[in-house]
Amino acid sequence: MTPSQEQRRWMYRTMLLSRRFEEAIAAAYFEGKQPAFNMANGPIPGEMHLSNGQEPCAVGVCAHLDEGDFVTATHRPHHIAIAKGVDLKAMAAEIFGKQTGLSGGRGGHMHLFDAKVNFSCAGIIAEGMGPAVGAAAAFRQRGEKRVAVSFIGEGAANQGAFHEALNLAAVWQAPVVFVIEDNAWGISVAKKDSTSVTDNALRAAAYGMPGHRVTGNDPLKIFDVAGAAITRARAGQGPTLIEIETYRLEGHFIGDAEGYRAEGEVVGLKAKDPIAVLRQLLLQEGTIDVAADVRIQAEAQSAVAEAIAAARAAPFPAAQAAFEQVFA
Amino acid sequence: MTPSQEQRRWMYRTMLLSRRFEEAIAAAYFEGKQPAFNMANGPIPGEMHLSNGQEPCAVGVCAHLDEGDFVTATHRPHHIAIAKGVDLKAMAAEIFGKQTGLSGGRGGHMHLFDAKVNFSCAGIIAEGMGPAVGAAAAFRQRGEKRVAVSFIGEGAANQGAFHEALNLAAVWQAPVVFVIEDNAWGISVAKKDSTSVTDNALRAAAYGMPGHRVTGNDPLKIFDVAGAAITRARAGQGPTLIEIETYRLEGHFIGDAEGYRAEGEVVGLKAKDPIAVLRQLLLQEGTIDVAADVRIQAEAQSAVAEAIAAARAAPFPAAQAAFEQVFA
Amino acid sequence: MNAPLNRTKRNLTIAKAMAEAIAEEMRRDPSVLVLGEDIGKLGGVFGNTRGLYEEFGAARVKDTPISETAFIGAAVGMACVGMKPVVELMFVDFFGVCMDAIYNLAAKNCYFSGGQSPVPMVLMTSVGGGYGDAGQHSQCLYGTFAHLPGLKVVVPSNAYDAKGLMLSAIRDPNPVVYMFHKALQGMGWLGTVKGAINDVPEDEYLVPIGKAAIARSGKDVTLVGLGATVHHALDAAAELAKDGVEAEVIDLRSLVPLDRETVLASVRKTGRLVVADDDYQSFGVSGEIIALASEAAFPQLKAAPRRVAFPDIPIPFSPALERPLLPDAAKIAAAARATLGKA
Amino acid sequence: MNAPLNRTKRNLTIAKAMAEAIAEEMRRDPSVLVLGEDIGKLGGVFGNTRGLYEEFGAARVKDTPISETAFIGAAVGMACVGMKPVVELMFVDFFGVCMDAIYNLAAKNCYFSGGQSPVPMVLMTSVGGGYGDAGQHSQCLYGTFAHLPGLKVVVPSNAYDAKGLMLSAIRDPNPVVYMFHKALQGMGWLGTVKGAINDVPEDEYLVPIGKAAIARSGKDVTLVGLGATVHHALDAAAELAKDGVEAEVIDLRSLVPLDRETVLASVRKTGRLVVADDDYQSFGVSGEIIALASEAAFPQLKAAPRRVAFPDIPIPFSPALERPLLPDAAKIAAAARATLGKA
Ligand SMILES: Cc1ncc(C[n+]2csc(CCOP(=O)(O)OP(=O)(O)O)c2C)c(N)n1
Ligand SMILES: Cc1ncc(C[n+]2csc(CCOP(=O)(O)OP(=O)(O)O)c2C)c(N)n1
Ligand SMILES: [Mg+2]
Ligand SMILES: [Mg+2]
Repeated sequence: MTPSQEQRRWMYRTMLLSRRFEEAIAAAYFEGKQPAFNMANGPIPGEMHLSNGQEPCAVGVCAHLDEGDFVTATHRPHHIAIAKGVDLKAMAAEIFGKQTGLSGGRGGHMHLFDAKVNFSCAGIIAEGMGPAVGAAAAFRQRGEKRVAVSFIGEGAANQGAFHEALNLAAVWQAPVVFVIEDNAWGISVAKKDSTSVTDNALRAAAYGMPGHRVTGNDPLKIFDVAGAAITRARAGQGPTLIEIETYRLEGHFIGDAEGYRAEGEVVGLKAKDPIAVLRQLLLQEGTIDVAADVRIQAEAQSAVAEAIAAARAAPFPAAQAAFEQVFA
Repeated sequence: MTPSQEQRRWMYRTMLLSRRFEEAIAAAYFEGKQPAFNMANGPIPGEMHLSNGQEPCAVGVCAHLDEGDFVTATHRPHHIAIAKGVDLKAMAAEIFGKQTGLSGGRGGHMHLFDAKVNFSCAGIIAEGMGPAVGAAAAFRQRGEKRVAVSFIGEGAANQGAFHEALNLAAVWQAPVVFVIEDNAWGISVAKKDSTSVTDNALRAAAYGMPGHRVTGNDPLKIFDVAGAAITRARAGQGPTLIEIETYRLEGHFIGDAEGYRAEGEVVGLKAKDPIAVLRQLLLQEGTIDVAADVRIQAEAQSAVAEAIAAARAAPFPAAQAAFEQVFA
Repeated sequence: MNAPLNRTKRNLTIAKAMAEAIAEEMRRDPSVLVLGEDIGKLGGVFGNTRGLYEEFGAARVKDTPISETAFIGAAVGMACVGMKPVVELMFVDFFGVCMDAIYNLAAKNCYFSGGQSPVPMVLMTSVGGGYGDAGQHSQCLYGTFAHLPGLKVVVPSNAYDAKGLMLSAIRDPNPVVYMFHKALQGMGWLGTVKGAINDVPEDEYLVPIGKAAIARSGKDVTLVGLGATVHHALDAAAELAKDGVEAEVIDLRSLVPLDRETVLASVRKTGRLVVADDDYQSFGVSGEIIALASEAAFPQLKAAPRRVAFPDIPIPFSPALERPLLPDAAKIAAAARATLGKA
Repeated sequence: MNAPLNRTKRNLTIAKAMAEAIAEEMRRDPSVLVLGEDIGKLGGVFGNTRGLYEEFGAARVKDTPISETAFIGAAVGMACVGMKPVVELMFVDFFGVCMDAIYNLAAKNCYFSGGQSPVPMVLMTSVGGGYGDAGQHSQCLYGTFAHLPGLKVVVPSNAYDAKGLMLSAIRDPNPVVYMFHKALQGMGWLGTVKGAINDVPEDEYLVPIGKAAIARSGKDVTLVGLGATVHHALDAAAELAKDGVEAEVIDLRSLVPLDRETVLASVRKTGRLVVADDDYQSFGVSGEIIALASEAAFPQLKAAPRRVAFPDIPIPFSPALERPLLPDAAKIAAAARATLGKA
């Protein structure tokens, strides 16, 4: 499958939007945390996991989804949330802990929920896999054409929940696609030190389902492979496992000294920044011209600026709100 | 690998011992439970899972082990315990809840521990797999030639612990062999309804380890495949996964009405009773003659009778003993 | 509740009452489905799904692999997209392989989503020992579940409540942990406390979650129990009555929400409290109930509160070891007498 | 303990004290090894294994896959064959993916084996919030672990105890859950309560498991805390002292075994009790301590006991929501005043 020109532009725009968003979040995150970096301080406390470099996974997959499709993501969720259409303003406000946030400040960056577009994420490794299988099974049972996609990291592929979810999906022939973002690291532990196979796509055979590995962090290749898998799922032909080679351009979270990385690793990855690569390609092939690029960049920038400004301006929730919505 | 004559006789003797033991346990279990079957009553309360028909798995594997090797088994442990050399009298006494039992009545039939021969079992599906990996890793780290073997049922191969243990064993190159006793049923759920592959040995590839399936519930074939795997592990060449086709001749536990089995299934399996098959073979090939067979049978019968009689005669623990050994 | 007048009694076991409630709700509501190990053809190891597979088929009564993390997680996903799953964790003792899906996922999604994604599901699970099933198949773990926010927790002590609580649980928009005690379940092979089998109307009726029941009224001492210990407390009350002591017996029925008012009203009246619980003693239900009374009924308390609970040790297999450890009527009566200075 | 006289003070963080204790024990005992996620080259997300990888190498300081069930289970197997593993569960919040290996396996093997197979292992795990890490990374869960038999549970409040408890834990032949609070850990990026950093002798010394500390003596009211709340209680005591109220502060240090005697002796003396706990309020530590006092010091209690704990709700992310919920000195002082009728 090849994305149309419109889809290519959407992918580029969405990757940019995610990148600009995370740059703005990172900048805000550092406010108030200096000189001694203390995670509790500043307008955005707690852990902050950036997805810079991993945007191709999000857009290559989500280009095939619409609002009704169900997506679960991880502790590193922004790029996927944005590609799935989560409201950028409400998401920014949530990350700033504001009343206007997706959940009024209850969840924060690791717990972004937008029921309108069927998006959620969580802080526990592989926790979203079971729910994706269940949502997909419900779609199948009700005869709906909706699918579910569960994103995880390559480190999560060694968690028990991974195995159980893949087996259950296969037994139920649920319309679900499992997407592993292989950024080579689980915090400081390299994939080769944690994983007994080099290619997690091989593990699909353990569940009698197709498995694919996509190399090069290439949004077009991802679009192709994910498109086939999602089409297959929608057609009632069951689940697929996809592993994508991708790049984590930043630390595990902001503040990570990254002493475990090989010298030059990050520089090398940044030289292959997928946004630059895609821009080059779109310009070359004429999908966008320089003027369009400038406009797309400006739009991304201003959408982000608007969301961040609104988040900053929004009120904090009242303390008493903490007691609300524990139960429905 | 082919078992020697001595080994063949040991296998036959041990299978018989296990069968006679379980027959005696079953008979005692029914005492006091009639007319209305109530699990709480009689000399042996609680659940009782018999391994009748699965003896080949135990002897084919344990023929290659000695006391120092570490074995974990499941809720269906008797055949393996006996093949591993667990003290029959202490085991019987434990099952009767007596002071002279392996753990003085604290554990019962699902929690048989004999540290002298490095045997243990547990009631939670796949719980023994992690410990086997750990024990094996310790052996490797200390440069000992000992190995670990973890037995599970085919139903357990869908539990998260299975996946994590296999991956960890492979990453650590631990000298451990995982043995799946595929009796086709997890309580009332057929393997085909719970498992996305027909052959769990295929799952070994997900961990870059060798996987083998042994068909026909044949102790000699099991001896061969397990022997190679254990030799490999002892030589420092890492873990292996083996799935053995075996037969559950009884219900999941005593009292199971087995309404979920196809008509004639049990009769068909009983016709292939592996003890009868092995006896036939050993007689044919001259490994034993009829006189030897009679003697072996009588010895098994009397060893069991002695153990059961001793268990019956032994005192119950004092109530106060319940508070002992919570901590070492 | 509108039970017809003059109807003939229909004594059911808890197992039957649970299955009946689920079946009724499945008939009414196509979004209800049942998931778990051996809940299909077998009808549940504890009989509480018997007949459902035959009536509703494999699509709505799904036997699962032995993959508790996946299928409980799947239930949450189903709930998020409009289904109402009733999931079984066969023994509560197995919670250790799947607690994340329960306490971090099912329990917290409503909150984390700011109310966007409530999780209407029922997690039913068997609890309790006393029949020699040893330490990984006999635990109650009431305290474990009640301690963690976001889950409602109910514990029926009889078939009437079992049905009414199940209907309430299925209709509740939140995750409800439904803990049924094996000694009350009414499966022949487990033996059953007589009082657990009682009259169950065929009609639909709800027992509200969060409302304790006064199982017996009295003025001298309050005996608080839940599940199996309610029956021991009632037996103790009968025993005490012979000495002229009128014990009030409270059946908590629900741990979360906890009906603090009913407990406090009783303790304020009697001034004396005994809590009976077959879960581990420390850091659990018995401590919480005593703390509640001590904090909020201190002026009325006439004697030190007492508890009869399972000691803080693994549950031993041998009946010679296990049985003496279990709460029973004699221990409860003795504790009650002690609060009355009659020890 | 034989600390040299006149030595100069050596103020350490809990992180350093833990790492030092483990290193010392690894030097002394070749069977000690460390397992967990990011405990190798990274030195632990919370710094408590820093330097170990460099000194002892990958064979004894093993980074694991994200497979808590397998590696905690593996630790049990190692312990059974003579090793003494120190395992890290990075955040206690992750217990849901591996509790079986902890509470049904590590905790019960000694008992199930009749003492044949004790499990000498330490499970260290970070607890606590207050820094905006939201509801799956901020929990304490003290009550969850303390409720289940077979595990010892310790909670250091300062670096001195952290080292001494770690040495005791590693040498203990039983599984010890070692819960260290992030707000006390001494990692710059988490901020640190000052009182947690204190003088730590280089020598070997043991802080016994099961012995509470009297962190401050007083006669008017007993304040019981553990981990972070010890420091809030001390601050509250300083505040109360200004009004002439002498509060006694007890640092539980160990939940299992619980030093009931020390708590009771204090309550019998003061007649007043406030428990401070940043774990969820109900069915946990605060209830147990109040129940203990109510049962065993009833005649001496002069006022209703009180508690300051985290409410029974998931931990919200926004500082505007989270901070007001956390126990602090003001709330503890107010509760103490209430017990004195000075509210
Ligand atoms: C069950 C569980 N174990 C451990 C963690 C801590 N943790 C958070 S992220 C992470 C690494 C995840 O690696 P990977 O799955 O590759 O995702 P990535 O961070 O690379 O996106 C770990 C170990 C967790 N959140 N949950
Ligand atoms: C984690 C867990 N889930 C469920 C059970 C209940 N249970 C006990 S045995 C069993 C079936 C096991 O099937 P299999 O692994 O094939 O072993 P078999 O009984 O056939 O020997 C189940 C579901 C359990 N003990 N532990
Ligand atoms: Mg990764
Ligand atoms: Mg089986």
